[in-house]
Amino acid sequence: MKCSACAFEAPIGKFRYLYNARIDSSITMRQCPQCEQWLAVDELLGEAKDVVNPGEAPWGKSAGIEGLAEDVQV
Amino acid sequence: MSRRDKWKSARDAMMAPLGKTKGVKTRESVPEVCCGKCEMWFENAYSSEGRGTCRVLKMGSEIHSDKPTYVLEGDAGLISYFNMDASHCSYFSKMELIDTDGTECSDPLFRRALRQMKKFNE
Amino acid sequence: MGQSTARTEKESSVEELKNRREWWFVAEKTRSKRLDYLRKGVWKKGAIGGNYAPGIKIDLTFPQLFIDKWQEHEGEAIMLQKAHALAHVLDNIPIFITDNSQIMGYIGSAPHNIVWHWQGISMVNEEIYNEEGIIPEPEEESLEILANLNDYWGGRTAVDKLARVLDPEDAVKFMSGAIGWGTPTSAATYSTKDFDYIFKGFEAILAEVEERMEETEEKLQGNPSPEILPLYDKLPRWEAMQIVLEAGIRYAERYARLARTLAEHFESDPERREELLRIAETCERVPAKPPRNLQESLQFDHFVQVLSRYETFEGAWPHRPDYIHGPYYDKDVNQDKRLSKEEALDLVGEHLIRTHEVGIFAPKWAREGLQGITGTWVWTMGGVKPDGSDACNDMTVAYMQAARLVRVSNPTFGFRWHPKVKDEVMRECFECIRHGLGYPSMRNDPVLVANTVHWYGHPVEEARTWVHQACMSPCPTTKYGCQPMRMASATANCAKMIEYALHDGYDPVVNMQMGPKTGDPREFKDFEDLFGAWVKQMEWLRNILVRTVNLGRVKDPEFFGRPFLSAIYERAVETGTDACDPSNGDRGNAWVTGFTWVENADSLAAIKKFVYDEKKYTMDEVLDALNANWVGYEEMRLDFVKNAPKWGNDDDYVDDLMVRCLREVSRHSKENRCPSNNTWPLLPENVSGNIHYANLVGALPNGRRLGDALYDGGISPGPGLDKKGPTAVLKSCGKFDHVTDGRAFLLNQRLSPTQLSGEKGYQLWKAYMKTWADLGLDHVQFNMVDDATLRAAQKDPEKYQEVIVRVAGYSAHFVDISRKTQDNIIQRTVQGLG
Amino acid sequence: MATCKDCKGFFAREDDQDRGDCVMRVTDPRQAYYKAVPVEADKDASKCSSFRKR
Repeated sequence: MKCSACAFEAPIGKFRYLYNARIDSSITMRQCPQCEQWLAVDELLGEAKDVVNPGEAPWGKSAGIEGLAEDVQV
Repeated sequence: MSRRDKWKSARDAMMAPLGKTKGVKTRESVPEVCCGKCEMWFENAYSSEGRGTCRVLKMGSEIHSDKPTYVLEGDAGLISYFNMDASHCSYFSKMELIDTDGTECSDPLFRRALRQMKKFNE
Repeated sequence: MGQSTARTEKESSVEELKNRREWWFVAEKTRSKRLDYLRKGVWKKGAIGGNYAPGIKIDLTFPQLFIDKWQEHEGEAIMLQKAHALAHVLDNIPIFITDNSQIMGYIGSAPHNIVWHWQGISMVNEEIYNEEGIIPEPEEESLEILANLNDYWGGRTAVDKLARVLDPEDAVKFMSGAIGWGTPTSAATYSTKDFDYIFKGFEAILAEVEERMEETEEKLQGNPSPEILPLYDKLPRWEAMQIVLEAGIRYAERYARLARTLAEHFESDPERREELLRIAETCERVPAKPPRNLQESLQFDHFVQVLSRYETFEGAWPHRPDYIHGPYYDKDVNQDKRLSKEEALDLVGEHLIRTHEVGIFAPKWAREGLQGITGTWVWTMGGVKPDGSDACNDMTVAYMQAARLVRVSNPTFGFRWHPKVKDEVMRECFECIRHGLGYPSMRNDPVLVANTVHWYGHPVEEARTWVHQACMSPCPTTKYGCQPMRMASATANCAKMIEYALHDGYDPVVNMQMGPKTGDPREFKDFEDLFGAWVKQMEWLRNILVRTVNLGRVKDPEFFGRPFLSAIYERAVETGTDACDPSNGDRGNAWVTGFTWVENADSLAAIKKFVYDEKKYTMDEVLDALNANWVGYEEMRLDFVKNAPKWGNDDDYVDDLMVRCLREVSRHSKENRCPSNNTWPLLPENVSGNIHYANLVGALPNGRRLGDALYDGGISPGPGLDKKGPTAVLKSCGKFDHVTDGRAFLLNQRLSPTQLSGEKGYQLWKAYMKTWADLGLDHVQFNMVDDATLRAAQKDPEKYQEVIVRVAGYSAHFVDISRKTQDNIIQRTVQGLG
Repeated sequence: MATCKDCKGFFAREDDQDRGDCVMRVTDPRQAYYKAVPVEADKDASKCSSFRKR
């Protein structure tokens, strides 16, 4: 897998596993051992999608808020 | 060895450093090659004074001397401390990513949020 | 985000802020100048994630004062030795009066200091030495002091002594950190307090002690017999009680003296001078004598809490302040009109702030398990009187209103709901929840009174006095009902039950044979074999924790000693015993806290369905996937998450398994006995232990990986896995008996602030609460802050310092919890009501 | 030798003139307060940075 921040390349297991973005999604967060950035990773594809900064949520909105308009992230 | 005796040696290893006069010097010393910098070392989650367990070596192992003894089978991992000299241990494997930030919560595999470790890294 | 606006919070009017539901800014603008000063002045003592906030330092004056006298009295009975040391501390620790404050008392020598109790556990002493950021300047000098203290206490602490008595296998496994937490000693504990007794005043208790001592000395001069032999040990205990009670009175008098000095020599503002003289008069009166007005009753209460925490780490704050202080509020505000409502609100608000500022060092596991706070200080509100009539009063309302103004994360409230609660009080509860405080948690009083009678045999009149012993467990505040030492160490990491059942008792994470060998799951014939293994692992896990804690409890008077707590416990004063001595009539109120519980039901259900019923996967495949932490098995993992039945959806397939698990535990709870020969029921809840244990529980068949946060509640569904709406959640939770199937059950729910705005919102919530009560649930608590605000707070924490969230069993300022915990809260399903 | 009783911040106890409180004004980054530390009246104050001659 290739780090989307510093391009460091290693097998996925070398990237420190942090936690899932949401248990029912294949997106997880891992940390690059070289640049230490938090990355959103698609575990199905084994690909780093993007860097995740505070306030960003790779899983989008919370469950169950459909129809409760103002709770939806814009 | 009876069940009690077997576990007594593990208990004693866990409790032994307590009650010994150590002063500042011993507490501040962090050898260049030590358990806290090894990827086989797993920080104890019950106490965070720097105790941990080896994920390879079992109780009964001895890694300090020039001729270490390695026990690889048993019920409990070897208890060691972050600043225990591991220069003679042939299982030592340097950890690349050591996390010294205690703000996020513990991952005993990566976390070494001890003041002495930070100082050492600077 | 619906809150993007051209005007900043500073420029906006209170009405605009209310319309935007920015309650934290509303509070800042509407509270009195005094409360605003005190609120902003308070130092943050809860850890931010796992670290203390910048500027917080460990107090070195306290341990040095203590050890001076401790060593001088070496060889005396432990309670007496400790009483001398504590009295010396109380006579000499620096005290301070903060500008604008009216309630006195603090644990430590400066407002930014946190104390610790070195007599408890050497590992914690060493942790403090190694901890970054909290060592006072000059660091070199402080480290020398700490090293000397630690060298002295090493091997002498309560847990060091206990570890030598415990079965060594139990000691090693307990301290592995994998199966539970806590310290089996009252060095880290909490205790119920009976203010009906304490408010007699320390002088009255001293007179009682004196009388007992005289009677006993008389007997010692009589005929020799075996009966008089235990009396020799009682005398030093009573003497210890005398020493600490007298020291407590002198400690208050020191504040009185300082207040008078300030009034006479320093203060130029006549209004503040009056206040200082009133403070002096108050501290001269209490705790020596009974309180006469609201300021005195609040002050008496706070002194007792502070003195208790000089003696030990009280990690919770069992209390019912509306019930205790209500009569004084009524007299001052309604009858004598000595205080206006606003003046009373200032006192009540400050009571919350003075409590919030208490800081005691917590080891890392406790900081991680209780992120953002110092302990689970859940104050009990509402409920009934011993005769069953409504106990809510004006003070109940005042506390709710003050909480919305000062927005502290500790203490929080648990409200004892019952059918006679008036609508105006329910509205106050809802306003607190609507303002995003996450409290009060709602407790079902009739259910919990019955539960307290069922498990421990407390008489119903006594059960009706109950307070939250910590976040959840009710405990009566009566002479024999008070629990002197909460055995927090009986806190089980329950997900290990299913993990060990699947690994023949071996713990792959900490590399240790932990539970019994219950067999290779590949050899299990059917689901019953797996369930049988689960039962054995469950029993083993509970047994080891309960054994450890029972021993800790019995040994506590010998290894630790509680002179102050004993002095305020009627049964200890009467019998000349340590308050923690189980032989003095204590009825028992023990429970096992069940962290990470719900994973068991979801995991068992997934295997039952896929391996045994549908035979879609073999046990081999499941174990391979788990051993690989699901890496390389993502499609299979998603199948286990999405297509296996999940708790909280009113699905009998999994709900029946949950009930079956609870009933097995319930049976075993009656087989486990506490030192008072009473039961050990299970209480599923998590605080933020679900985050602490995330890296200690391996992959499970519910679809989690090692590292993923565990489910947040005691019976809450997994975040995002409750797909059928709030009523289905309540129905699942209503399938077992909240009286007989366990001690109490924590349920987190997240609601939409937009949906619940206005009168319509209140009515929707009230209808939901009716369903909750009809189904016989004992607990529910709410988060009502939207995604957008929480994400904005992650990005810009400085701006959102007073945004609060309910974690589990407690509330925390959102900015004080780790990112993983923040994300876990955002992941929770937002339930639409109606 | 300057002693505590010579200092403006010293307030003797009514019941014991040999002892008293050293009262100081402290302003920390968050709040301001008055602090009292028990001291002996005759304690050497020559090295005390807060000493203010009475």
